[in-house]
Amino acid sequence: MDLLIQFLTNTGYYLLDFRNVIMLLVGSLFLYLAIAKEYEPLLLLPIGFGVLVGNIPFFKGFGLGIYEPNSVLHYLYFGVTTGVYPSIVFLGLGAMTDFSSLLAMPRLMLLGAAAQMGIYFTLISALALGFLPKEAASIAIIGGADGPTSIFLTAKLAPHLIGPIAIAAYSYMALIPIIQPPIMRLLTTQKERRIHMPDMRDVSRTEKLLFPAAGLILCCFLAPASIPLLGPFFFGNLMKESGVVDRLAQTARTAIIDTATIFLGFTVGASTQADVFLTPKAVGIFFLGAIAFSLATASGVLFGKIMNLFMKQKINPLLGAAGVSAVPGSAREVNMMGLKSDPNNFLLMPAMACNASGVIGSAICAGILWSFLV
Amino acid sequence: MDLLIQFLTNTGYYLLDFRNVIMLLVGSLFLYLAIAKEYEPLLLLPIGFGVLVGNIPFFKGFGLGIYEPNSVLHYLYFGVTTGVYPSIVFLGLGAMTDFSSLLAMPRLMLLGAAAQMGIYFTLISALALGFLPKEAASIAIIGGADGPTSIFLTAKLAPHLIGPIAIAAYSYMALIPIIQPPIMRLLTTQKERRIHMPDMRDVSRTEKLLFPAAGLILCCFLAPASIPLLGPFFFGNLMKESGVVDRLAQTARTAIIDTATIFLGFTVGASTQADVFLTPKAVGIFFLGAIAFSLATASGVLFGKIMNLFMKQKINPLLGAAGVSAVPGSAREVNMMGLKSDPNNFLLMPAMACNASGVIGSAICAGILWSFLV
Amino acid sequence: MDLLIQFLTNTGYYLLDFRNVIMLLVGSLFLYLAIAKEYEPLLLLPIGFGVLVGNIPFFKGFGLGIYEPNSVLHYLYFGVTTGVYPSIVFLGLGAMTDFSSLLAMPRLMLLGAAAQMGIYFTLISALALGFLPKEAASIAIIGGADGPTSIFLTAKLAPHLIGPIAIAAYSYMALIPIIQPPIMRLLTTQKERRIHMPDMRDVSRTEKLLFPAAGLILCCFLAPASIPLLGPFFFGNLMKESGVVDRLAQTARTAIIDTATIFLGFTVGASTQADVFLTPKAVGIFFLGAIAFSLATASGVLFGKIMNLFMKQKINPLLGAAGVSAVPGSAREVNMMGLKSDPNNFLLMPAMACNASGVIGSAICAGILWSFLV
Amino acid sequence: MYGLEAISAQNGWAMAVAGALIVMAGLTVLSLVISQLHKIAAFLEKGAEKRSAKRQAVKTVPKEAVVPKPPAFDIEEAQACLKPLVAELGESFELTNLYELANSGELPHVHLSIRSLRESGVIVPAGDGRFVWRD
Amino acid sequence: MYGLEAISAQNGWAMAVAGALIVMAGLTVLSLVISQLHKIAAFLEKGAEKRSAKRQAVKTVPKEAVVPKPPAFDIEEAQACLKPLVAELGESFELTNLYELANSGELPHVHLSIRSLRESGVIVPAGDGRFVWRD
Amino acid sequence: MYGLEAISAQNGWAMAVAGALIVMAGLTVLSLVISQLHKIAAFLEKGAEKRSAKRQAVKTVPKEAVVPKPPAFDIEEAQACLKPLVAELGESFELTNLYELANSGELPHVHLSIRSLRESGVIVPAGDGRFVWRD
Ligand code: NA
Ligand code: NA
Ligand code: NA
Repeated sequence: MDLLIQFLTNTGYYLLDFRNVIMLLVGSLFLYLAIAKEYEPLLLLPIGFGVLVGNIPFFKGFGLGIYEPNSVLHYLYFGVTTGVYPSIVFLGLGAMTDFSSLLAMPRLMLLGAAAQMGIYFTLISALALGFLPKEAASIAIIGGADGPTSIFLTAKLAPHLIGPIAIAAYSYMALIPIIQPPIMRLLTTQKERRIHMPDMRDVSRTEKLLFPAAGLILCCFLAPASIPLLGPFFFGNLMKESGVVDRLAQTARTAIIDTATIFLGFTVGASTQADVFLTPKAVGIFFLGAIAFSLATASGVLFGKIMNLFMKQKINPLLGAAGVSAVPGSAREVNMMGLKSDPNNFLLMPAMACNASGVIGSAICAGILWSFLV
Repeated sequence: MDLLIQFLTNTGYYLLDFRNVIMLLVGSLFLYLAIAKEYEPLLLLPIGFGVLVGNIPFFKGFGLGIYEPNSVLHYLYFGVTTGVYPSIVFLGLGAMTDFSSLLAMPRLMLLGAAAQMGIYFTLISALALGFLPKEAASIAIIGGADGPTSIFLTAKLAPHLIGPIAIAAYSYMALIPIIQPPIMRLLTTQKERRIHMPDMRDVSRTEKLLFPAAGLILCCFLAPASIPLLGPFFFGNLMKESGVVDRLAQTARTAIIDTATIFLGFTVGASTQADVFLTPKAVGIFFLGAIAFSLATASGVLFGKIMNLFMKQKINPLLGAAGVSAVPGSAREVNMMGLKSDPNNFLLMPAMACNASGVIGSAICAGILWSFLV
Repeated sequence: MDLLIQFLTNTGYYLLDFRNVIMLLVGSLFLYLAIAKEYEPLLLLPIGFGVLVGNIPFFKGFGLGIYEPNSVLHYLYFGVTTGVYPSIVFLGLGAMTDFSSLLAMPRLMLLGAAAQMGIYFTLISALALGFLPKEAASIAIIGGADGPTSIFLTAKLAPHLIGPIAIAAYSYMALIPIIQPPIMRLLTTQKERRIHMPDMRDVSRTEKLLFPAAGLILCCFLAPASIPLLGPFFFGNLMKESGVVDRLAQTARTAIIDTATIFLGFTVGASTQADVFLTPKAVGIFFLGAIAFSLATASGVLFGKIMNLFMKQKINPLLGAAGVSAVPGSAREVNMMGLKSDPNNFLLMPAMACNASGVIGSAICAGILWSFLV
Repeated sequence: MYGLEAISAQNGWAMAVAGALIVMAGLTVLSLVISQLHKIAAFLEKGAEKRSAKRQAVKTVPKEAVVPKPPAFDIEEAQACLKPLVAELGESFELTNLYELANSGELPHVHLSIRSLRESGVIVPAGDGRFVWRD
Repeated sequence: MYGLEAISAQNGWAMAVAGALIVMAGLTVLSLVISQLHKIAAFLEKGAEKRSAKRQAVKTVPKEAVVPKPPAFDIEEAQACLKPLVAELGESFELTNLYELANSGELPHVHLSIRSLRESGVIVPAGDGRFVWRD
Repeated sequence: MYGLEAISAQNGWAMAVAGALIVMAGLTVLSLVISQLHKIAAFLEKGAEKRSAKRQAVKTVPKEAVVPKPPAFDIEEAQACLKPLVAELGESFELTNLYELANSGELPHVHLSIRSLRESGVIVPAGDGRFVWRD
């Protein structure tokens, strides 16, 4: 029966090509890392399964694929291409983040800034490899080690690269435990790694209340293009700290961010449709992504050492590695290495502070690059 | 004052016609079944109240009706016409469904497949009654006894029938306790109803983790058009079973599915605006819907009996009736009848397995019919 | 480097003008009232922070501002301009509101109606000040003392005034404790304030179940244009009272309404971009808003006194002030004043009843004004 | 255009009076209807009682069928019936939720079952009022 | 175009240097401001204390008014005041939530009321730390 | 057009037969694969055990490093490690959640730490099974 034939020629079995197989393996790898290794499962699991869904071969022009208008995936993907999901994720992040350690040690913020240098080194490298400026900027932001930020900037500057850049960003965030330690060990002496950080002073509620407003004004006056990320971020944080809208803060850090995370990860994964994804550019992006992460880590650590040249109260340069946000992976690594060098050396709290400033830092960089290139 | 006159001529009292009254009674009946009889309240209550809201007479071209662009109802209805709500509901269903009994007794899956035959008998009957192919397919899927699936396929093939088909599907799902038992009793002997099912073997976590991936690949490779339903469904299930993203799974099976359920039911109900709904076609659809459910039940049960001819380890043919998903109504009926025939005969677990495979089965059928007819 | 120059000329510092400063101060004032004074924090905090975000100076035509298409804020604002957020908020309100005290004392509903007279006085005043009819109606609805209702009607009639009207409405709702007491004291004698209300009779579940349906039919048949507000409102209430869909009701009164509240407040705040907001009209709107609230309070109280002329069982005229919804602020004020006049005079329950009817009343008025002017 | 002139030009008086009349009328009618609701309610409840009486009769059939069984078996049944429900409730759950769900599921003697499951250690506390399913 | 050529052609050096400068500058300023926040905070708190002192004075009025009442009555009041709040919390609720809500509602002596309601069996435990309202 | 005529005109028989065949085939294949899953599972689990064994070895390093410390110190460490996690959980939290989070965070001897924190009154009950962080 030709109806049957026609149907069978539209099945995935018939339409399958080797690139789909590659992507299906990539997706499975992500799922393995998420479930067996528990590397950033909240990110890798949705993306990994999304990769599987996006790479089931299907007959084009049928309203199924994420790149076909009026497909369900396309509607869900809308939140990615418009940058709405990243903003919402930042709202939830703000409602989760505790800035007290940063408020207690403001100068740790400089490490968060320093780690962003990786972005600009990568920008130059990407240009040198022949990427167009907007593409180069989107690739460079991978060095910010911040998934939503990367996706947001790429959606604005180079939407055709959302898939590869998101995958690269999240892969390397999951591989933080493999990327960072060697660099940290290489660039620091045992003595430096042993430096203890002083205990944190208590931070008053009023300070915590003033911070979101101050942060918003200062950061967004400087780089207005970071409003879509930092606006919701500081808003969420004020909801958390104010204590007068707990029910809103609670919803923001549960239902809202979870929903955004699910659909962001799932659709970004599905956007890696083999024929769109597997391009020479993707290879370059992965290569540059690795550089971005390494340079970011390195510049954070080195800046920590430089600060020590000028300040009498030394800081532990390992903290520089936590400046590449990648919340909370890098902070954990820093803490681990601190403990290895000296079982009494607990760096988690100051490392979280660097993480927080790293998030702000890369959001600002996204704003800067966006306004440079639009 | 003519302003007052003009206002009064736009009130529902003035615009009321008998068809609205009929629909208002239908809505009230749904609410009664939902609240007093507790028949599938999660579905019938939102739909019932939606029917009331949709059938308040109003002045057209004013931006109020669900079929007028820029009305609030129209925006909320968007999730129905695009098929987004059904996908989201499947995400939540996946995060709720426990496949262990199906994994323990894979051959129960065949019953879920058999129950889908009802769909194809109905397809033919609908054609015979003069419905157009796309309409016939949308009507046939009612036999899948799966609300979101019916709505999804109808939204893709025959959007003008969403109202009647959804109402028919949900009405008969609520009437399962009245439709199925006689058919089950008619087609099975007391001896067959007494057949006990063996205890389930334990299912390892790894099996539960492999299932969603395997299910996605096998089902969607065969019928890619079922991706929008089965993709989120298996995704939700993996989130649940992985145990590494509990917060996401938790949100998926509460806030996300509840929200989708509320707006899906409410707007589908409101889409039954009398002048659009009360057509001769609606009558035909209700008539065919009843046939669809009965045939689905019958084919499930009969297939169970056929299987027993070939297998040495007999299965209880009542389980076939649970193949028509209608989660969890049909499983409950099967269990009840099992208990009536033999107070020690507990069929709930295997019946849930058939339910689960029935959900998958009708989603595949939706994909098949869609690709036949686009 | 001219790149740097060009960047700096796009910073907020460079683009700042005094009107932004004014609005930033307004936003800070809102945050202060919300956090330090705890005036309606659920409304004022999101709006206040939104005002800050919306008034960071930025380079236009860049896709940042809430009034530029494809900006994230614009997409989130969509729920305001379409009226979807207000409808969703009403869904949640319905799932929170307990009508038993209103059902026990139906005649309190008249006070909720009387308080709406403030709307019509304001309508006339606004016209007298030279506002166009649609603007005048949007301003008048401020007298309904109901944020979502005001936003909804304004979105439909005079979208360009959403900002000022929402700000005015919410400011005065926050200032209820300052606006209402003097008026109440002025218009009532100590003797009247001392009137005790009888204890409430118990209300049966069936009554609570019939009310949402009856309310929907009666209100929306009279003013179909209030369907978008009252439809979800009574739907939410039926979910709550039915007791058969608790999970839906629970989600409606937490995740759903919280999400809508966050985005509604945040984007309405952000819509107060100085150059759009600071117009002579805004001044007029604030002036009229104050009048609206005062007149609404007064007409509620006076109507209470009038009712006492005709009814043998006297009611406490203070309750009239609770007819201007402003949930739950006004009810609290009434209760306070009742306690001040007589430490045993508890008016909270009847006052909540008036609140509830006030919500319904102003939703109906919104429908009436909308259908007068479209 | 300002003042009274503007008002009458824009048909303001008409709108104000009509609007006020309509809302007063509407809420008055509603309050009258509400004040009569308890009668309708009483009427409906009578009917409901009759029906529920009937339904009880029906329900007893399965119940009786299960009662005579020995407790030992009871547990297996309870497990069979409740496990899928528990699955719906997620990894850990509150007993109240399980009760609700089970009752809505019209399962026989829910409380007895759940208690026996707790006694036989199938449902075990996970701390802070939540429980998990072990088998 | 590749290599240094591409970089300078695309104005890459400028972007990199400018970008780096801007973000460093921005976060340095922010960290400086943060390091001064505690002073502003201290200043504001002083003001706050004054005001809150005043506010206390105001608050006491209703409190005093209610204290002398006999416990018997206290319960009716508590019920009257708390029921609507409870309604907002849904069928079953946690006491902490009720406390929050009640306090935000500025009701008189919340803890006392709630305790008395528990003693008089109006608020009864629903198991696993949640409570329901009976009256 | 009606009846058999309509059916064959619309290619109905073909659609019905083909559709039925496809879904039966599909689910049959799926059920066959499922019935073999436990073998694959067994195979994978073997591999996993090997690796987890290795991982254990690795993990012990930090663990050993911390074990010998006196309990007094232990608490500071626990605080340092857990506070940020607690921050994520919001004002008040359930211990189970804290355990999950801490374990996922690969922190050393979680249960010991949390217990010591409770003993030293850093984590204090907030009623109904929830706890708050005091320091
Ligand atoms: Na970063
Ligand atoms: Na089905
Ligand atoms: Na009102």
